[in-house]
Amino acid sequence: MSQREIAYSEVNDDIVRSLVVTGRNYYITLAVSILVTFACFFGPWFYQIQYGIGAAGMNHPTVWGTYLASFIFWIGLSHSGTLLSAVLHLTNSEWRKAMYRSAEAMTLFSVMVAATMVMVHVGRPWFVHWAVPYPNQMEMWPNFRSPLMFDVMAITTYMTGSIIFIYMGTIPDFAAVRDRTTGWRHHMYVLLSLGWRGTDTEWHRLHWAYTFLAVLIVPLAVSVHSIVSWDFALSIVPALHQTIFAPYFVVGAIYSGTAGIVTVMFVLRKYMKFEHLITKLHFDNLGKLLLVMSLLWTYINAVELFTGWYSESSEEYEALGFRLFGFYGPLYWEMILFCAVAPLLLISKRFRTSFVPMLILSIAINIGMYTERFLIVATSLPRQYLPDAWGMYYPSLVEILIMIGSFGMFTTLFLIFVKIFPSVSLYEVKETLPEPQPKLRTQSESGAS
Amino acid sequence: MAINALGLFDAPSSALEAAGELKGAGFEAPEIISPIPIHGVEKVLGKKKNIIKRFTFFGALFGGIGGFALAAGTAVLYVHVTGGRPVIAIPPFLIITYELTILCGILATVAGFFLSSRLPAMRDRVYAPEAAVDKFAVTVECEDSEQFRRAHEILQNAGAEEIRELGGSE
Amino acid sequence: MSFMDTLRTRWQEYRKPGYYDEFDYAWTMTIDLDRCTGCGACVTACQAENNIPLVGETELARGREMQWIRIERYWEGEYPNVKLNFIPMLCQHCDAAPCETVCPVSATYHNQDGLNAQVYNRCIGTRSCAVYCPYEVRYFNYYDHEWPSPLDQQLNPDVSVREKGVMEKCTFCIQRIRQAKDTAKDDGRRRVLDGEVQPACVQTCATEAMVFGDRNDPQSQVSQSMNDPRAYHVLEEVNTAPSVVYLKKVEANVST
Amino acid sequence: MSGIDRRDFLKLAGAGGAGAGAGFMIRESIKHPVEHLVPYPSPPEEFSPGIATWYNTVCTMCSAGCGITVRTREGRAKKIEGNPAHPVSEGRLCAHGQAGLQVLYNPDRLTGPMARTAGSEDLAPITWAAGISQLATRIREIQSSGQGNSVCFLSEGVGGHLGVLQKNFMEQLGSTRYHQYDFAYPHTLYSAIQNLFGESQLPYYDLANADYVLSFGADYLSTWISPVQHSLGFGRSRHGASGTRGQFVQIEPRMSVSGASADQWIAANPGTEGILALGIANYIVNEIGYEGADRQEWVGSLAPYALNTVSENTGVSASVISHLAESLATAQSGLAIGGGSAGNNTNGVDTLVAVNALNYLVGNLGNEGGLVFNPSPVIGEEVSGAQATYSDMLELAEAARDGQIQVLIINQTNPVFNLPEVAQFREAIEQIPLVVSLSSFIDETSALATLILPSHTYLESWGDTFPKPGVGFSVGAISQPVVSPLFNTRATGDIILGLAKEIGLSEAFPWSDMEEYLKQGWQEIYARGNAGNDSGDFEAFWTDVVRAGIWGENVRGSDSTGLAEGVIGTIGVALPSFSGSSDDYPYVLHPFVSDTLEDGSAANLPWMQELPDPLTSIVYGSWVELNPSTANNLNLEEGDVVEIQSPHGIVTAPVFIYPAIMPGVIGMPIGQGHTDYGRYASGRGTNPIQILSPQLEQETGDLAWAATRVSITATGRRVNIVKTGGLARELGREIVQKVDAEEHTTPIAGLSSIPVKVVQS
Repeated sequence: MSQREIAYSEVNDDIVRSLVVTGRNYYITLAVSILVTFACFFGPWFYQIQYGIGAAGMNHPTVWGTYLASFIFWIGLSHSGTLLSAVLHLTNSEWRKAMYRSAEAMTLFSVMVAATMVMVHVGRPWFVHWAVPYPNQMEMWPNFRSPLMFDVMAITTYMTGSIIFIYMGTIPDFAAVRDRTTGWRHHMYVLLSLGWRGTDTEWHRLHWAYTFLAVLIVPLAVSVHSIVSWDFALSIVPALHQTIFAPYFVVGAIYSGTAGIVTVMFVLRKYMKFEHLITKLHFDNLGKLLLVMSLLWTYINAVELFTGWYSESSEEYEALGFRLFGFYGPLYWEMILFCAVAPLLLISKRFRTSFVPMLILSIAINIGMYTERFLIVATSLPRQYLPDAWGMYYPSLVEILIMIGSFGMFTTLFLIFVKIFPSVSLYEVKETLPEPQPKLRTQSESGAS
Repeated sequence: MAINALGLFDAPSSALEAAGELKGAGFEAPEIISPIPIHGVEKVLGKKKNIIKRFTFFGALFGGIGGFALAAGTAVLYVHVTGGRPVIAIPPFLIITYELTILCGILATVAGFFLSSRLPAMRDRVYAPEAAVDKFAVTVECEDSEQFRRAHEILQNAGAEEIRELGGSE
Repeated sequence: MSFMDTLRTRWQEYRKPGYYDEFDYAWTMTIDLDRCTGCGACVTACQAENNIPLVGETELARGREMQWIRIERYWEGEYPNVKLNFIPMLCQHCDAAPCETVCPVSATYHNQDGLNAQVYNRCIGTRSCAVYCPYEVRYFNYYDHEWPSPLDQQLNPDVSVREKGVMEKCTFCIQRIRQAKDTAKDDGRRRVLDGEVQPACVQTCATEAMVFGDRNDPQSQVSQSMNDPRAYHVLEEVNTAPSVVYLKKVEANVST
Repeated sequence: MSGIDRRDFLKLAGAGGAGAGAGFMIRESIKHPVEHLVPYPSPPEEFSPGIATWYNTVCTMCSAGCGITVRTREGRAKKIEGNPAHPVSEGRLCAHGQAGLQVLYNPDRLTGPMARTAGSEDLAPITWAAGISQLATRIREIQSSGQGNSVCFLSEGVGGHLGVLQKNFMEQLGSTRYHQYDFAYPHTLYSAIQNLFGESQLPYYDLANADYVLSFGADYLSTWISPVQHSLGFGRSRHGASGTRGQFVQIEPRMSVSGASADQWIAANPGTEGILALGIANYIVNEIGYEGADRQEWVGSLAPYALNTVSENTGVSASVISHLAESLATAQSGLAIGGGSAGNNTNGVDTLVAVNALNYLVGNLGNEGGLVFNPSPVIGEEVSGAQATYSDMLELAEAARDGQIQVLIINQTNPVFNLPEVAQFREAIEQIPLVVSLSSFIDETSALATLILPSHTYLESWGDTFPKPGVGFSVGAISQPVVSPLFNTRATGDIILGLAKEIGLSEAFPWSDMEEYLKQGWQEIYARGNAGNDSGDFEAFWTDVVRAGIWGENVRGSDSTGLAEGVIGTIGVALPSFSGSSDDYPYVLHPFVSDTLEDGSAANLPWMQELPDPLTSIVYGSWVELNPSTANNLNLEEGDVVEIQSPHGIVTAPVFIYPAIMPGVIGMPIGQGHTDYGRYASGRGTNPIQILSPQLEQETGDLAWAATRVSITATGRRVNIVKTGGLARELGREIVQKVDAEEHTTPIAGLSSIPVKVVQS
C-alpha cells in the first residue's frame, strides 16, 4: 500500500512516545470515562445491591433483561480480538500485525466488563463465588450440568487464555520499552518484561508457545460463544430453543467484534498518531471480513425466522411475531437496517478504504448487535407457553445507566491499557518492514569492487 | 571468571554470519539478541529442541481427565438429582472437560515456555539495549582474555559496529 | 467383588437416568378442571401458609406478582357463546424439570420425595430457572419485602422468609409433609397415611377440585384420581413429566 | 420499600467506588437473617414453643358462618383453616376466611379508645374508663329526660347472643332504634320465601344432590349467601353425587364466577329474570305437563307468559327457554335458585317468587337435591328482623336530620360507604351530636365519630353463630378468642355490658363479661337436651362444644311441600323500571359485589387487594366492564378512563373489555373507592354505589341497586389497569383440555393415560 518506508527506531519512538507522552485530551477523556463509570455504573449498581434487582425493570415472566443483553454483547465484542488474532497468526497474515494488540486488548476488557455484567445481573452477587468449584466446608459443589456453569468455566478459561495470549505477545515489547523508560515506568516494565532479552532461544520458544496458544484459543473462542448461546438454546423458551443458536451467536460475536476492532482502530489511528502503522490495508481487510460476517448473520437470521414459521406452532409464531411486529418491532427493523442492509455498502472498495464511513458503519453495526441481544431477551421471555402469564418488559433508568456505564468502564480500562501496553506490537510491526541491510559491509564491498 | 563478548550489528544477516563464524571457531553456544525473530537461525546455530509441545499435550491431557473427574467426582460426592438426568451426565460433563482441557493446555504451555526459555530471569544477563531497537547483537562466552580476543576479531571481521566486553554471568 | 466390578456397578447406577422412581414418596396433585371455579381461595391460603409477601400496587403494575399458585383464565368464543376456563397453575414438580438442570449452584433439585425443592439459602439469583420453566411458576424477590407491623406476627415460623435476590416457588407445603412424616415416625409407622397431609391450597379448596397424595401408593385417593381417563398434563409436549395432573374439563352438550 | 429515597440514592451514587461496593457485598453476605419471627420473652402457659395449637371458632368475615380452625404458634394466630366438623364448610374455606388474619393483624387497626375533643380535628387517645363514662353519662342524661328513643344502635349483621344482647340493651334504654345494616343482605329473598312458602328462614339449597341447577342471577359460588357451602355442593354435584354429573345453568346479564363455572351462561335482559322463570314455568305446566292438583290455578296465572312474549321481553330465544324448561323438568332433581342482580331490581321479590316457584313445579321441595327448609334459629330469632332496608336507613337519616337522634352507636358497619350519595347519609350523621364507633378501623362512617371505642376482632372475642341459612337442621358454634388481644381493645359484648353497668342497668345485665353471658345463654341450649349433651354436666357440654367448634341437633325445618295459601294467583312479574331515560342514559349499570372485596368491607385486607379478580385478574383497582361491541362502538380500549354518569352522579374508572357482558349493560365492581379505611383501601378506584339512583324494590323498600341507567363519556385519559394476567386466550395451545360430557359418563373409570406405578412399601 501507500506505506511509507519507516525505520525500526522510528517504530520504537512512536510506541514509546504513545506510552510516555500524554496530552491533555487523554486526561480529559480518562477523567470523563472514569466519571461515567462511577456515576453510571458503580453508583446505580450499589443502589441496586442495596435495593435489590427490583431497581431494574425485570419482572415476571421477563426475569432477564438488559444486563444479560449487555453480557452477551460484551462477550460477543470480545470475540474478534483474540480469535481473529489467533486465526491470523496461524495463517501468517501480515496485516494482522499492526492491529492485533489492540484487538486483543479489546477482547480482554470486554470479557472483564462482561464478567462484571454477570455480577450486576445476579440477585445476590455477594454469593456469586458459589458458582466456582472450590473445596468447601459445606461439600457443596456447583452443578456441572448447568449451561450457566459451562459459562463460568468457558469464560474463566477464555479470560485466562486471553490475558496470557496478550501478555505473551507483549513480553518482547515490554523489554523494548523497558530500555527506553525511566522512573516508575522503568520498574514496572522491568517486572513486566520478566528479563526478556530477545535471544534466539527466547524467540524460538516464544514462537512455539504463541503458536500453541493460538491453536488452543481458536476452538476455545468458538466454544465460548456457543456456550453463551446455550444459556438460551438449552431452555425450552419459544424462539430461544433453536439449534441454530450456537453458530448464530458465534457469527454475531465475530461480526460485532470485528466492527468493534474497526472502531478501535480508527480511534487509535487518529488519537495515537499511528497513521503510518494502521493503514487503509487494514480497513480494507476488516471491511471484507465484516461483509462476509454480515451476510452470514443475515442468512442465520433468515433461518431462524424460517424455522419459527415452518414449525407451525403457536408458541413460535407468537414469539417471532412479537419480535417482528410487537412493541419492540421498530428495534427489530432498526437491527436489520444496521446489521443486514447497511453493511452491503462494504461491497465497494472505496467505502472500505474510507475511514470515517467505516467508523460510522462499525458503530451502527454494534448498535444493531446490541439491539439483537436485547431483543433476544426482551421479546422471547414475555411470550412463552402460557398466554395468561405473558408480560412486558421495559428497562428501568438504573439499567440504562448501567448499560452506559459499562461503556465507560470499557473506555477507562482501554485508556489505561494504551498507556501501559504498547498498543501496537513493536516487533511484529518491525517484521513487516524490510529487513535492515548491512550498511558497512555494503559500502566496503562496493568500494572494493 | 568468564568474560562475554558482544558485537552489535546493524543487519540480521551480518549477525547471523558472525554467529556462524563464532560457532565454526569452536565457541560454545553463541547467542543472537535481536529486536525481531531472525529467520534462518536454525541453519546457523543448529535446530533447537522444542519441549513446549509436550507441556501442552500433557497439560491438555491432564485438564481433560481432571475436568471430567471434577464434574463427575463432585456429582458423585454429593448425589442429587436434577432434571431427571443421570448423576454422571455425559454430554454436559464433556463441555466441562473440553473447557478444562483448553485451560490446562494453556497454562501448561505458559509453564513450558517459562521453563524452556528460562524466564523470568532473576539476575542480570548479557544484554545490549540497542538490540531491542534496531541492532542485532551476537554474544559469546569466553573463558579467558585470549578467547575474548579471538571472538573480538571474528566479530570485527563480520562487520560489528561496536564490540563490548561484558562481565560474566556466573 | 473386585474393584473393577464395584466400579462398573457404581458407574451403571450413576448413569441411570431419572431414578426418582425409587423415591420414598412421589407426591402428586390432581386438579379437576371440571370443578375449579377460579374463586382464588387456594391463592390466599397459599399466601397465608407460605409467608408470601405483599407486593403492592406499584410493583404489581410492573409485573412482579408473587403467588405460588395462580389462577389462569382463558376465554373461548365470542359473545354470547362465550366461555371462561380456569386453570390453577402452580409448580408442577416435574420429574424432568428444566429448572433444576440450569441452576449453576444446585439451589433447586429433586428431593427424595420427588419434589422439586428450592434451597433459598443457596440461591444466588441468576433467575435462569424462571426462564427455563415453561409454566412460569417461579417467582423472584426483586427486593426485600416488608410486613408492616403487626402483619409480621402472622408469618408462619415453619417457612422461611425469603430475602431479596432469591427465587421462590410452590413447595407442595413441604413443611406439612415434613411434619406428617415426623408424626408417622413418632407413631411407629413406616409411611404417611393417605390424606394425612394436604397442602394449604388442597385443604381449602371448597369444590374439592384438588387431590393430593402419594402416587406410589395405588390405593391412594390421588392414584384413583389419576386413573380417571380425563387425566392429562399441561404442556405435555415439553416433556417435563409433571407431578401435577389435571383432569379435563367436561363440556356439556348444550343445544341452543 | 427498602427505605431508600432519592437523596439516599444520590448519596450512594456519590459515595460509589469499588471499595464501597465490596463493603456492600460483604455486609450483605454476612448479615444476620431478618428476625421477623419474634418469640415471646416469657411465654404464657398454654403453649409450648415450637408446637402448634389449633383452636376451633367461627368465621365472621361474611354472614355464612363457616366453622374455622385457627392454627396458633407461640400465642400468635398463624393460619385459618376450615373446621372439618362444621357442616356448613366441612373443612373448606374461601379466600376471605383465609384473610381473616389480616383483620387481626391489620396495621391500620385502632389500638385503643379515642375521642375528638371539641373544636379539634384530631382524635386523641383516652382511657376505656373515660370513654365508657363519657358515653354512659350522655345516655343517662337522655334516658332521664325520657328520650330513650333518641339513642340509635347501628350494627353489622350480628346473630346469636351478641345480637340478642345488643337488642336487649337498646330495649332497656327504651329505644326502638336498633338496626343492622349489610349492603348485600337478601331482603328480597327473605320476602319471596315468606310470600311463597310462608317460611321466615332461608331454605337450604341442596346443590350437591341436584343434577340440574338453574341460577337466576345468584352468584352462589362467590358472593351469594353461603359460598363455601354452595361450592362444596357444586363440586359434589359435578362429581356425580346424584348419579350423574350435575349441570349448571346461569342466567345473568354479566358473567359472574358462577356463570363462568356453569355449563351454560345465558344473558337475559336485566330485570327480566322473573319473566324468564315464569316463561319456563308456563312451558313446564302447559307443554311438559304438570300434574298437580293446582294445575288450573297455574295455567291461569301463567297465561301471560307465553313463550313468544317471554322471549321478546327477556331477549332469550324461545328454543333456549323450552330447552331449559325441559332440562329442568326432566332432571332427576332440578333446582332453581335466584338472587344477586335478579333480586335487586324494582321487581325483586316477584322475580324471586317466580324463580322459587319453579322448585315447587318440579317437585323438589324438601327432597334431596332440592330445596330444604330450615328450622328457626335456636337463638336470635328476634334479631332476624333488625336488618334495615334502604327505606329504613332513609328514615333513620331523616330522623337524624330532624334532630331526633342524640346518640348513634355504630358497630362495624359502614353505611356512609354503602349507601348512595343521594341518601345523604353522611350529612345526616353529621347532625348527630354524639357518634360513637365500635369499629376496629377508621372507615368512612367511623371517621365521622367523635368517640371511638374499638372492639376486638372476631379472633379475640367470645361469641356464637347460628348460620343462616343452616344446612337443613339446627347448628350453632361458639367462637372463642384464639389469641390474647393485640391492642387495648374490648369485645363488643364487653363494651355493652360495661356500658350497661355505668348507666345503671346492672340488674338487667348482671354478667361481668361476654363469656359469662354466653355461658348463661348456652345453659338454655344445654337444657333443650336434644343433642350433644351426653357428656354430663353443663361444663363438660360447654367444653365439648368449644373444643369441637360445632353444636347441632337433629331438628329439621318444615317438611311441607306446599305453597302459602293463595299465592299462585298473585304470581306475576312486571317489567323492571329503571331510573333515567334510555335516551340520555343508554346503558344499564350492573354493579356487582366484588369477588375479592365483597361490598368493600374486605378492601382493607392486602391479601384481598392482591388476590386477582377471578374473572379479569385485576388487582387494586376499579374498572368498567364493556362488551367488546359496545367498546368498539364507543371507540374505547382497555385502560381508557371514562365517566359513568347516572341521574345522580358521576364516577370515573378505566374501561376493561369484558367478553361476557350484554352489549347494553355496563358492569362495575363494588368494593373500591374508599376515602378512609386504612392504607390498603383508601384512595383506590371508585365506588359505583355513589351514583345509584334511589329506585326502590316495590315490596321490601330496599334499594334496587341494579336499576340505574347510565351514560358513558370518554375523558381522553388513559391508565394502565393493574392486572396479573396476560392474554386470556389459549391460541390453540390446549392448555385447558376438554372432554365431551357424553364421553365422560362415570366419574372414575378405565385406565389413565398416565401410568400409576406400583411400589411395595
